[in-house]
This record gives sequence, C-alpha cells and structure tokens, in this order.
Amino acid sequence: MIDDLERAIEAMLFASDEPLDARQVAGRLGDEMTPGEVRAIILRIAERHDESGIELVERGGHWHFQTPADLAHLLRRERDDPRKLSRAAAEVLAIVAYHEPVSRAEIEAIRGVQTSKGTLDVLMEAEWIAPAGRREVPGRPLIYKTTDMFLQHFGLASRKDLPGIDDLRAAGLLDPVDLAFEVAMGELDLVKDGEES
Amino acid sequence: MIDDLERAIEAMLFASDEPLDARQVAGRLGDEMTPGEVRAIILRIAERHDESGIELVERGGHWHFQTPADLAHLLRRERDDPRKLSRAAAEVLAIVAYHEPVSRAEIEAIRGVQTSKGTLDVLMEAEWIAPAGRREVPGRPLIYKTTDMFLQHFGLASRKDLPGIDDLRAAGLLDPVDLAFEVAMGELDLVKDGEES
Amino acid sequence: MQELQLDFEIAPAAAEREDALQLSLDSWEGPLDLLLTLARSQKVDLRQISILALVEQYLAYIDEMRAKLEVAADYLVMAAWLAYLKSALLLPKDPAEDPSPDELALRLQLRLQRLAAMREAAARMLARDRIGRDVFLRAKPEGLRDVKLRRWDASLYDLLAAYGQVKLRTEPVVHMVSRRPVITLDAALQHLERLIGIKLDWAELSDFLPVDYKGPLRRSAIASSFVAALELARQGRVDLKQEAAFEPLYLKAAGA
Repeated sequence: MIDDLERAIEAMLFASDEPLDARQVAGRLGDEMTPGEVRAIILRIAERHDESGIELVERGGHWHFQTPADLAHLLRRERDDPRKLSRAAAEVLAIVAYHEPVSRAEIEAIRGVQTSKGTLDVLMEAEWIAPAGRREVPGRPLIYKTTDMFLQHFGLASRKDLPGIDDLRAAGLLDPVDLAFEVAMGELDLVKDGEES
Repeated sequence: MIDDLERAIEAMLFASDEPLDARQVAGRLGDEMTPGEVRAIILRIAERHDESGIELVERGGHWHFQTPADLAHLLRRERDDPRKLSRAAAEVLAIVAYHEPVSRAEIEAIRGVQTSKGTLDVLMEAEWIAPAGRREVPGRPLIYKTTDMFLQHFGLASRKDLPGIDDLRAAGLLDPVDLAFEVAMGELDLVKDGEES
Repeated sequence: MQELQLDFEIAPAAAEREDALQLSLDSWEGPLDLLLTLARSQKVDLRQISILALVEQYLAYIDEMRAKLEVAADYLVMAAWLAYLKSALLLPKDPAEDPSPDELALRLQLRLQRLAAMREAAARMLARDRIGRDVFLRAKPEGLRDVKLRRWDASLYDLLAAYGQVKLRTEPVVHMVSRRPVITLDAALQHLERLIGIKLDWAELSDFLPVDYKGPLRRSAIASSFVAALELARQGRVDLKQEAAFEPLYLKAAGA
C-alpha cells in the first residue's frame, strides 16, 4: 500500500513541467515536511519504478520522470524511405564527378539548363557531393566535389575508375538514338526541378 | 520482475504525447503481438499503477497516464484553466453526446432556440465534436458526433459512461417529442380503453 | 431525477437562478429556457407541473419586462401562443378541436422535460474529472516519433547514362531517319501486275502477298497492294469485289 504523501509527490513529479527538487516539493505540499523527509519519499518512489518502463531520475538535485534510455528505440522509430534519384539529379551528380570541382554556374553551363538549388541539396543530403571551397573568381562561387560516400555507393575505387568519353561511346551511351525523346525527358526533369525548389 | 514487453509498452504509453490504442502499440512493437495480447499487458500495467500517484486509464479504447482526480487540489495551479464553456455550448455538447449523431436542427428542437454558428465552432475547435456525415433526409443536413478527445477530456471510458445515459434512455427522455407524444397518447388511450370495458 | 446545480463554469448569466426574475432577458437562452426556469420555481417534478400556472407566470413575467425594455420577438411569439393555450385550456372542451389544448400542453411538458434532462446532463458532464482541472497529464512527454530515413537510389549505370545525355544534348544535333521495313507502292504494283495474269478466278487480295512477309512488313504490303489494286482497277486492268464493308477484297484480271 502506497501512502497518500507518496502518491501526492509522485503525481507532482509526474505532472510538473520541469524537474523539481525536494525543497520545491515540500513547499507545494505546504506542511511541515523537511526537504530531507521529502527526499526519502522520492527515493522510495524511484525504487518502486525500478526496472519498469518508467524511471524517476535525479539531475542536479532535481527529479523528473523519463523513459529508460534502453527503450529509446521504441520512441523513435526509424524507417527507410528509398527514393529513386531524379534524372536531373543524376545528371548533376555525373557532371560533378567528371568535372570536379565545379560551381553551380559551371554545372548549368555543361547541362545547358538551369539547376535548382533543391537538386544540389538532394545530392548533399545523400552525402554524395560536398562543398569544396570557393572558386577565386568574381562572386567567389561555391564549388562542389564528390565524396568518399559517392565512391563507395557506386563501387568505384577512385574517380579515375569513371569510364572516359570514348568508353561511354563504345558502350552506346552516346548513341543519338531517340535523341528527341531524351531531350523531351530532359525537359520533363526541368519541370520536376522547378517543383523541388 | 516486470518482463521486457511490459516495460516496452509501459514506456510507450508513458512517452506518447497522445493516447494510444492496443493496435497502435502492437504496430510499434513491430512483431506478431495481436492487439488482444497487447491489451492484456496494458491491463496488467494499469493494475500495477493502481492506488499510486499515476494512473493508466482507458478512454474510447485509447490509453493514457494521468494523475488521480483525488489529488487535484495539490496539482491545480492558477494557470491550469480548462476552456470555460458558455451555457449554450455546454448544452449543445451534452445534446450531441447523449443523442449522437444529431443535426443542428435536432439540437435546436431540443433547446427551442437557434444555435449560433459560434457555439458549434467552439466545440469543433476544442475537437470535442466533429461532423459525422449527413442525415439522409431532405436537405441532407450535416450531423455531429463526439470525438475521442471528448471522452479523454471528460474522463469517459466510452459513451456508455455518460452520466445517467441509461436512465435517460429508459425514461424516453432521449426520444424526440413526437415519439414521446405518441407513446403518451397511446398510454392515455389504453387507460381509456380500460375504463370503458 | 436528481437536480444538479449548474456547474460554476457555466456562464455567469445563468449562475444565479434563484434571482433570475430580476435579471434581463439576456439571461435566457430563449423562451423555452425561461419557461423551464419558471417551471422549476413550482418546486415539483416536471411531470406534475401545472401548465396553466406556468403559462400565467410566463405571461406575467413578459408583461413586466415589456414595461421596462424591448422584448425579443421570439419571447413575444411564445407569449402569444401561451395566451392562446391558456384560453383554450380554460374554455369548455370542444371535442372537434384538433389538436386539443390538452395535447398541446402535453407537448410543451415533454419539451420542457427534454430540455431539463439535457441541462442536467450538461452540468453532470462538466462536473466530471476533467483534464487540466482535476486530472493532469505529463507536461512534457518525450513523444513517439516516426523518423523517415531518406535513402537515394541510383546505380552507376544511371550516372553514366545521365552523363551521356548531357554530352549528347550539348553536341551538335544530326537528324537521321532510319529505314523502316516497307513495301513501296511501285513494288506492290509490279508484283500485282505479274500475278494478276496467272490467277484466273476471283482471288483474295491477301493471296497475292508473298507468304514470307511477316509483321510490319506484311501490314505494309497489304496497304500498298490495296492501293496498287485500286490503281489497276482505275486503269481498267482488274475487277474488284467486296461483299460488305470490312469483308475480304477479291480481284481478278479484267474480262477474264
């Protein structure tokens, strides 16, 4: 059987919006309890919750309820949310990889279309590209390069492993088949870029 | 000794910023527990906290921890000031709760006065009532019902716990006047018939 | 049913019921509310109230009010109706009258009972242990969070293909139309002219096509042979016949 004082202190600590020390609790109880007596009861409450899904902990003399650290994974559930990289982002990534370090303006010059900020953000979020200082030209634009994570993800030992232009041609990746279609797709990506930003 | 599953469920209910039902808890545990099994454990946790300064209560199938009502005097602070309800709003809320689902016209028939738009708005803003479709009668009026938030706020495990609802129903006081009138007239006729024979 | 005083949280206008008669009409939620309060002053169960006495109370109250201030229309409408009810209740019963005054009085009583029931229910509901007043939740729960870890998918092929496209897009464009498998009209004409002399009787157009034409080539051959057949017919060198639309087309050498 839990006595009324213990119930009252437990409820107080539970409902309080900040950790309470023994003196504050004694003050709220409004009678002649000493902080020492309150502290003894608080320890009893803490012991009662030992090994349960709730714990009463002391931080700098102040007490508060929390969930045990070993159960934190239940409170924060992480879920994978895989997404296909957009064509625009793949192009930007390829340009950074082949031409690094490059500024955004240079990427745009190579792609022949505007690149939204969102596209670069996506690649930085994926940790495939990272800023690599500034180009010492007027405006001092940020320049980007690929990361180790990039090499790892694409199974490359180093940037030198990227196939050259001739290799790409030999692999048929530069064939002008359905060029119009590809251009049309490029325009679609532009629309997507606009949405991303 | 409290087992791991019980600890986990207790921690979840304790950490959650809104009441959880057994299905949500089961989903978060991510294994093959059925809601029924989870519920059995929740009941065990609730029992463990019985008579303490923290209680685990069920409201509309959802569970949350709160302080026991008998300790209110220790915890009540001036800033704790639940939404004050106008008399009109309190009556409309009661009518929705005891008669749900009801249309505005039906509420007005009971109160004998028009309900200002603001009254329903206040109750919807508090999330105590919500639209519940339309009545399939001419004009297809919107009908309202109470929410889980309503049950939580007023400490009701379910609508069956509404004070005196069984008595009111038995006394026919939740029936419309027309129906009650037919019944009353029928009883009168019966009495007359009895007198005649 | 147990009478409960209204919760203190209910608007102050309603709080002082006993002194209500001294208050202005703003205190009432409409005529039915006023009637209910007056009925309560009879200190009997609503099922036993005297409707006649209630009507008189109401009319007297409204009269008093009208002397002091403007009374809202719905209170006056109720007053007029109650005045009618009162006279009907007092006059000798007319069995032909429908609805009878007793029935009207019963309806009024039933309405008052229903409103009273809800008023008490509201008071009892507000008196329950309410969150934030009687019971308290954790002030700052940790909260349960669903964190989505976004993972971007792309293969090396995607990367290289994308680079190929960039290169192509920026290279000068040369349009080339690739050859597609077709049977030209000239070829079909020659073929048909040659065969028309061999077949003597009506034969289907498709019988004139080489059997090794398959797929798109065969479709092309049908189309060009059809046009060739029309051309030969125009020149008077073949006869054509068809039973109906979409039926097979037959041809034979003219005059054969």
